[in-house]
Amino acid sequence: METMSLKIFYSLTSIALFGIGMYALFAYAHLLRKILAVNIMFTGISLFLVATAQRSSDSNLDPIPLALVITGIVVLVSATAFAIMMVCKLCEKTGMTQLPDEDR
Amino acid sequence: MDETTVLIVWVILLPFVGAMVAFILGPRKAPIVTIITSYCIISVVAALTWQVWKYGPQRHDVGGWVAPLGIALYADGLTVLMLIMSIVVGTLVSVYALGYFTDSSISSETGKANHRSKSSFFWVLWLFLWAALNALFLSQDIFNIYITLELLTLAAVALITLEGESEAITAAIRYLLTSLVGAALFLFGVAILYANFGTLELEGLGELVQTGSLSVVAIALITMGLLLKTALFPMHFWLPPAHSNALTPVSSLLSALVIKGSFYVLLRLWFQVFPLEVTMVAGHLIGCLAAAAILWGSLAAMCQKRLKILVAYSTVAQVGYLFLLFPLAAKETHGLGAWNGAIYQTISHACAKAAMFMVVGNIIRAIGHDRIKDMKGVCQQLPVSMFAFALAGLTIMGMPPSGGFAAKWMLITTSIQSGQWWWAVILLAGGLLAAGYIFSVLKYAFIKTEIVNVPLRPVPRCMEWAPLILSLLALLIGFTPMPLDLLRIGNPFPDAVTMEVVK
Amino acid sequence: MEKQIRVNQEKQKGFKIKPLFLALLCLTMGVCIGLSLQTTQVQPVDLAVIVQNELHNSGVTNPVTAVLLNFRSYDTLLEVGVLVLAAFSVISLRTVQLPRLEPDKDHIGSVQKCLVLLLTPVMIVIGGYLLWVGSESPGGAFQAGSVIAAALLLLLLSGYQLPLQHPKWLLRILLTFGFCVFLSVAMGTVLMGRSLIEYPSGWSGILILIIEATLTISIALILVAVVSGRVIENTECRRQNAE
Amino acid sequence: MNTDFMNIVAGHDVTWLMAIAMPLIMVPIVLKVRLGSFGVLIVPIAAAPSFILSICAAPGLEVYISWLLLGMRFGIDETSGAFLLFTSILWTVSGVYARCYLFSDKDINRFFAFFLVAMAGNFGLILAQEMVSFYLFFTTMSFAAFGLIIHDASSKARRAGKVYIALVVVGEVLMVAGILLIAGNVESFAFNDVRSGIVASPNCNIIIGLLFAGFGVKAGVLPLHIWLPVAHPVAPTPASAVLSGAMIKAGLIGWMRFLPLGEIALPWWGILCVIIGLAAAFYGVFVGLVQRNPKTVLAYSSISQMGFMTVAIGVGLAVPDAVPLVMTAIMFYAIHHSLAKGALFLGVGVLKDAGGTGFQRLLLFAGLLFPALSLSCAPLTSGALAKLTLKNLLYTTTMPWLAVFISLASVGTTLIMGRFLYLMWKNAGKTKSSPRFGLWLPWTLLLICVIFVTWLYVPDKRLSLLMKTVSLNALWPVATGTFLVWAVLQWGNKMSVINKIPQIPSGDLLVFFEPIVQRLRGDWKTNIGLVFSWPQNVLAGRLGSKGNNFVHKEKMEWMKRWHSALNCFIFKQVSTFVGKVEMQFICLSNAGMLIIILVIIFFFLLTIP
Amino acid sequence: MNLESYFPLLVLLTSLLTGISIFFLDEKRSALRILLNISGSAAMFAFVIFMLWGVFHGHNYETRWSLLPGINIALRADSMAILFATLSAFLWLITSIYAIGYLEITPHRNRFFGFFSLSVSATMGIALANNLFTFFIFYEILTLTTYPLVVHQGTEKALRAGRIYIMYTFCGGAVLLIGIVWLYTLTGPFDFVEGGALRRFGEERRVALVVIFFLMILGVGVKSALVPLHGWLPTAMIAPAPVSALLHAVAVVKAGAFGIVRIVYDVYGIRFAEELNVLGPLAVLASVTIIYGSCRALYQVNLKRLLAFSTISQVSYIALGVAIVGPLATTGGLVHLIHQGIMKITLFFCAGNLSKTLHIHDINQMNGVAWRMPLTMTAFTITSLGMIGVPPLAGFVTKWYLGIGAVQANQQWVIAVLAVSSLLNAIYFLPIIYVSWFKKYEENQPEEHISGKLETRWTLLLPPLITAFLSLAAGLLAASNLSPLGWAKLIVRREYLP
Repeated sequence: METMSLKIFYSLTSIALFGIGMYALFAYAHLLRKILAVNIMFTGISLFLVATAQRSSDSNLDPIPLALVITGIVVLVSATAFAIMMVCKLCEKTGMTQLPDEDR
Repeated sequence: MDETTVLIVWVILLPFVGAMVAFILGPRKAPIVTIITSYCIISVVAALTWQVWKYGPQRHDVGGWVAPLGIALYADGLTVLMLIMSIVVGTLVSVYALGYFTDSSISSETGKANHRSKSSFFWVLWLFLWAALNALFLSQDIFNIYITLELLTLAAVALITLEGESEAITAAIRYLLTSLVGAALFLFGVAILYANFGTLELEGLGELVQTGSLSVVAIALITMGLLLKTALFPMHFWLPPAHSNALTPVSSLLSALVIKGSFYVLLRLWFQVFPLEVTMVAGHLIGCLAAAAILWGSLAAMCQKRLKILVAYSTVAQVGYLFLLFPLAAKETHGLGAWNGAIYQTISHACAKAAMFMVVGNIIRAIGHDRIKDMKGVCQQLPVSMFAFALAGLTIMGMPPSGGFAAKWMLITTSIQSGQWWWAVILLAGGLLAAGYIFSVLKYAFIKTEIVNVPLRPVPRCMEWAPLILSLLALLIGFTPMPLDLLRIGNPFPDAVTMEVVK
Repeated sequence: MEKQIRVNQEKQKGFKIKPLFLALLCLTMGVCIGLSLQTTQVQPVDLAVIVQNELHNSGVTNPVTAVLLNFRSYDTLLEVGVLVLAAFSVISLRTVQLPRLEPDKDHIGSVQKCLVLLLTPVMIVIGGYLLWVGSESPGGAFQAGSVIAAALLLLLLSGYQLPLQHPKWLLRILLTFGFCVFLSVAMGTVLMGRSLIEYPSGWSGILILIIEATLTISIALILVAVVSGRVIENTECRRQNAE
Repeated sequence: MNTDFMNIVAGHDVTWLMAIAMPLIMVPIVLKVRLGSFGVLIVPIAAAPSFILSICAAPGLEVYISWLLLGMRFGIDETSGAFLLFTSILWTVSGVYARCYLFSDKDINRFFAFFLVAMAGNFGLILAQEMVSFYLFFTTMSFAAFGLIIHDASSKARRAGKVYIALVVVGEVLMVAGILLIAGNVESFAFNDVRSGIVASPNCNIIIGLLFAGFGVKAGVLPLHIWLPVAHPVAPTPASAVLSGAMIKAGLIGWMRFLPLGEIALPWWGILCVIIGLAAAFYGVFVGLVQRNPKTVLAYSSISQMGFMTVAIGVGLAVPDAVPLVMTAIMFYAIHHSLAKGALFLGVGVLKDAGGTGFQRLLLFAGLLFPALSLSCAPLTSGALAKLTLKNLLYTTTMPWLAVFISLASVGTTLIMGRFLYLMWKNAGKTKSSPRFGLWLPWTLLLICVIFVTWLYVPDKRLSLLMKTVSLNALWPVATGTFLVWAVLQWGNKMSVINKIPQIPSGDLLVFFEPIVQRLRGDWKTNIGLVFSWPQNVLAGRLGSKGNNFVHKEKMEWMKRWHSALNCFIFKQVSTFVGKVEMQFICLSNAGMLIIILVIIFFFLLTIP
Repeated sequence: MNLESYFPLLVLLTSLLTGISIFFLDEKRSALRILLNISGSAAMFAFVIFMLWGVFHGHNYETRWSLLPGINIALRADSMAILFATLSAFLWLITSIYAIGYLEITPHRNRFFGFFSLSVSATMGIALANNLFTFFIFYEILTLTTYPLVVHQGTEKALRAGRIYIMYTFCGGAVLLIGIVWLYTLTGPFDFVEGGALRRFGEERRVALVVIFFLMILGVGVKSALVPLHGWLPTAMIAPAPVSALLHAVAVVKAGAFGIVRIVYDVYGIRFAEELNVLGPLAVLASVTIIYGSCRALYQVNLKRLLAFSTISQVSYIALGVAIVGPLATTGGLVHLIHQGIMKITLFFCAGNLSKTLHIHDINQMNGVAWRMPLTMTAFTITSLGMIGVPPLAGFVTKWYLGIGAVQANQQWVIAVLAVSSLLNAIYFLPIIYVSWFKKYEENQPEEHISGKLETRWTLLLPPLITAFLSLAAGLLAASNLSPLGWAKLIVRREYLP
């Protein structure tokens, strides 16, 4: 029973993380904040996947979600790195660290 | 079943290998490598088409592991058509890019260096994009689709940044962020599906998924993610700046192929995996968004000052046509007509839109800017390009001789057959609005100018003929029933009533 | 440039209803997803058991590595592709080196200098260990690669020049080395008539190890390149920086 | 002349075709060749075939040419034989006369072209035996006559031409409507089925009304007669001779062919015709008397003479079984009137040309006096014969009171003849030289024909009929008429009342119609034009680019500017709105809100079922 | 697949290939272009005559290839198709001769002649189409190929005219598309059948069929300039003379009228249409157009606009003929298709000559013009008399048959319409003739006689004379079965068979 409640607890936190990430992405104007917000969303999803790995039938974990998490992280890393370098290029070109028409 | 299902694998591996070789050999030899790779891919896909045509859908389990554990690659009529589309548009864009990047006319040294650096990475990234597309069309595993989508988006964003200007970078960032949000939503949906049903394989999911509240949430998230990536109306904000600020060959690739990738995924999931009751209601919501897209895109296109943004907004409008498939195919019986119509529209729009962007590229190459108002003298000097633009315009408007018309005809027939006549009205209104902005450009081809010939920078021949061939292809699709028979293989409407002749 | 940044700050002062509205929306979304979670039921298809049964002929004992490099090796192939693609795109960006990353020699404190000398070999050894242990317990190419990348970055930060810059084509090959090996293995299996990346019966363990090793090196270099953006330069952008 | 020769000549259809084709063939020759001395022969050659036909073709002969314009059928019956004869005589004589009369005129070629086309039309409509070809030739004649009227291109001629062509077109349209209504429910278009077809068709009265009005325009029926007095004085003399002699009779032929005489009794139509006929007769006299120009006087006398024939037609309509008698009466009257009127017109031309010495002037006046007398039905003249047949027609159809009116009318004719002679006496040619040979020779020929031709057609006992014409009731009208003329001459001179008679402008009713038409056409341009153009212009995106009427120019300009301003104003508004909303979309924070809203809507929608 | 089945396609391709090959010529090679143009049009005319002769003897020329399941593009030369095809082929030959003369030294001739032949191939397609789908395809292609001709001069007014033209025709096309698709969903795809294809399907959905009928008539009506939809025709008069000659005499306007004929006879069938009593409103609409067109023409000053409005009223005769049930009225309608084509093209040629040689565009400049250009003005006079309906000419034959047909179908009011319209025609045509023949030419400029004795280039003079002679011959020799009237009777005999 306690693994089930643990699982739900993890899922709820992951959803909370996802929500916060979404909010931060669209609320803040600064690009780095947006990229970080995206990272938070993806960590939320990884947490959700890890939660599903917690199988009720026996003790060991289901390896598939873990593999997915690893792959997810690698993809996230490459995307974030690329985004950050683009922000640097933008800052170098125009000196602005936020999208031109963002009001805040 | 034919003995070797290895053709599918080569379709994916070849572009990757090509990319690697192109990167290692450096920018000078990259174009040649790309041409060679494209030849190989053409032959492989041709063989695959013949195989699918004779023996039906092909299936390949990667790594030898059976379905739920391993990843399966699957090719049926629709996939093959999509592959052919990406080949046709891809090779012709590559030919165009050959001319585009060997620009001898730039005199200044820095300009030359800048230009060469731009072109150096184009070929590698383009091959990666091609690989991502092929992998996407062929994959049958939902997580694998997620990765291919990511590969596709990253390649696309990288191609946009090639242009190097600040607007391009801004557009790229905006595009990357939106697609990351889309990817996040998609992944979350996948995670929920996995949590509920345990398998990632589309076939398996198809049977297991019923209308529980959890699967509903997953479907909503996945659909939202994909709509974001395909730039349907309210989520279209990233497309115009991205497609108009990129280099011309890049923007034709983006408009023609990248958009279609995520649409293809949604098509696959919608008709194979998601249960019918759910898709019925959601279909009509997407239908409304599509209608809004058609009207808003055309209206915005009419108000644009620059030609490239106009063509980009026309993409927003044309995407609307694609999504009309969902409400129309909601009813099981009439699905096939709408399905054929949407696929015809996809293919003919890909050819036409790529041709249009190339023509715009020619104009920019000739006079340096693409403001519609002072495009007077150019059109008389570039007859072949203007003719290509006109033919492509036919497909966009859905005028009779073109593939666009065949698509419109099928969509309208289905909408009237299934009693939802209002979609037919939207389609026709879209056609008329499209005529509005196409002819506002075409009239400059006929305008009388005082100065007989405006001083133009020479436009190489292959840059003029590539769009013409593409727009002729878009026209040809309207005449051959071949795509239809291909589409019948493995379509999701097995018992659909087709329009037999009622005698 | 400074003026621009100051302008951004002022705008954030005024109280806006938008974030509140936005927060509300995200909250409702979260609640909807949360509510739908109660109806989770037992997974009809239990992949974990299948993996367990197939583990013995996957060539590795750690189930995660088995899944990563054998059952779903195609995903990993694409994933490495993504990494290589990210590297290419960063290089194509040709960002000018930001001043912070290249400190001149005299500023670095002596503590940092000797610390670096002590730590780098240890980190490299740990990387190698992680690579090796991957087949039995958690570890593997990606973890090892990132540790080694950290080591290299530490060297960079403390002013040392990486010896790899001079032969231009060597860098190109090293970057894509891992991906090329993986691709060639995949092509090899296909050419031998088996399906994609289906390791020959006895060879899966060794092949996985080779792939893991090469991947670690490439991943390390890619991560360094992606992070610093300066290490890997092709001649053109160097000349452009010179102007 | 042995009959078989005549049958051979009239037998095969070439001669029929030549009758009509010959003048048409001559037209290009006339236009191109400068009319030298042999020009005199052109018209006679052109008229020869029809002249021969009229003489030697036995009545009842028909020919059907299938390949020409829906099939044409030509033939001659009793009345049309006579008509053809006097028409061809008149056309030949006037042709020769015109050759000399217009010798100095530079547009002679054009005149003769129109002359020949009109002649062809006239012969064609007499010969035609079915509706389509009749209508074809009727139209050709009318349009060609327009050329004759407008020949000397003075402003009066232009006005006359306009009035003439307007009325011709109106007549044409009425006639077409009538013909179409008949053709609807009749198989073959030949005339005998036509007459039965009219009676059978449901809208019989409409057809009769239309046809009566249509042909009435040509025949000078009262309200539609206004073109006659205006056209005649203006046209050259030979043209007006032919116009009032032969062309007016076309209307008469039309009535005889189309109206269902003898099929059924149409009392109402009969009485109407009679009344109109009588009114025309008396009205023509009254207005004719006050005219100054001799040709206008003659025109009005033609109107009154046509009145007599309309009376005959009316009687034919009312009493069907008297139709053969009516036909003969009309035939006689037509022959007599056309030749006499033609002679008078040519006479006017001759006298106007030269006064001649004392003796010649007397001779000329005798020549004029003789046709005048025959017109006023003096005894021993063809006029008397015609009136006699008309009188006993009236007696047999039990309408004696009509005979009285006829005699009164013939008194009027004598009066008008007197007026004409008086006017001729006053302003005859001043010069002493004798009239040119080319003029008076054809005139004298025509005078001879006036005497003899009518008698040709009297069936038998010519002498007894001649004697009857001398009877008292034939004589009194002429006598009273001459007495009145003499009295007025004597008494009037002293009081010089004659030239103080109030002057009615020629073409009396025209004075009322013309301004109405003018204003209508003028206004038509402005308001009706505006009404029509407004909706269509707005739809087509521009306003007021209609005719060049200056009055509305500025208003149009203002509207146009206002309209285009409105256009681009809307367009600007739309584009700014779209731009603004797009900007909202593009800025990532707002777009985000939209995405989340959509996601939530999606959830609610999906979770419902 | 013997030769006979490729014939209609061959006809279509001749003008298509000529058009495309002209595009690829370079501008200066005018001799080659003229040769191509003439040989192309002559070849097509020969093919059409051969087909005419073949159809007369009962051969069946049909090309068919399937496009979508059940929908196929079919080209068949039945008697009605040949009527329209011969007209277009012949007049294309004539107009290209005229156009060569007219556009002697103007720029962009390649583009002009290219699109010129393309639009004729589209007209051929419309003529030979054997089902509504093919008809619609060529109907829209015609719009597209004629747009460049309308905007050929490139001035602001021309572009605006083009815009209006596009607006009208595209909306018409859209409405027609909806009608066709709705019909196809109700009854499945079908081909044109002589006596009407819908007879077989009975009338289970009468209301829908009526609505579809009016949708299709509206769609086709735009091109045949029925009243509310005629706005584009006068504005499109900006185009050069050969364009307005071919477009408004033959290609575009006739396509619309031909469409109405096809819909009423070969889709619905005259009996079925009568049952649905849809023909009454059509007749009223046609009559209103006739009267309206003539009224608007009354006060026009520009000669070509006047001819445009007279086209609007004349074309509706065809619609009127079609709308009156009865073999005679149909013959009248069909034969007018040819007669109006011949007569109207002559009038436009003469207008073109006047504007080209003497730079006369308005009626009030035409005083005494007949004496300066006698041959052109004789042609003009003959044909305008024909338009009024004076007997020997072609116009009279049509009015005659329409009138009789109307009386037989006891719709007497049609005769009133015919009478009033010929009166109005007279009112606006006769003054022109009067002014040009009888008024003296005031300005005493020297007579500009260009190139020897002829008043203008022979290429400009020959076409109007030929077509004027033809309209005279069509009227005079109407009874013979070679004439258009004979052919129309043949068609009607087949239409009214059962």
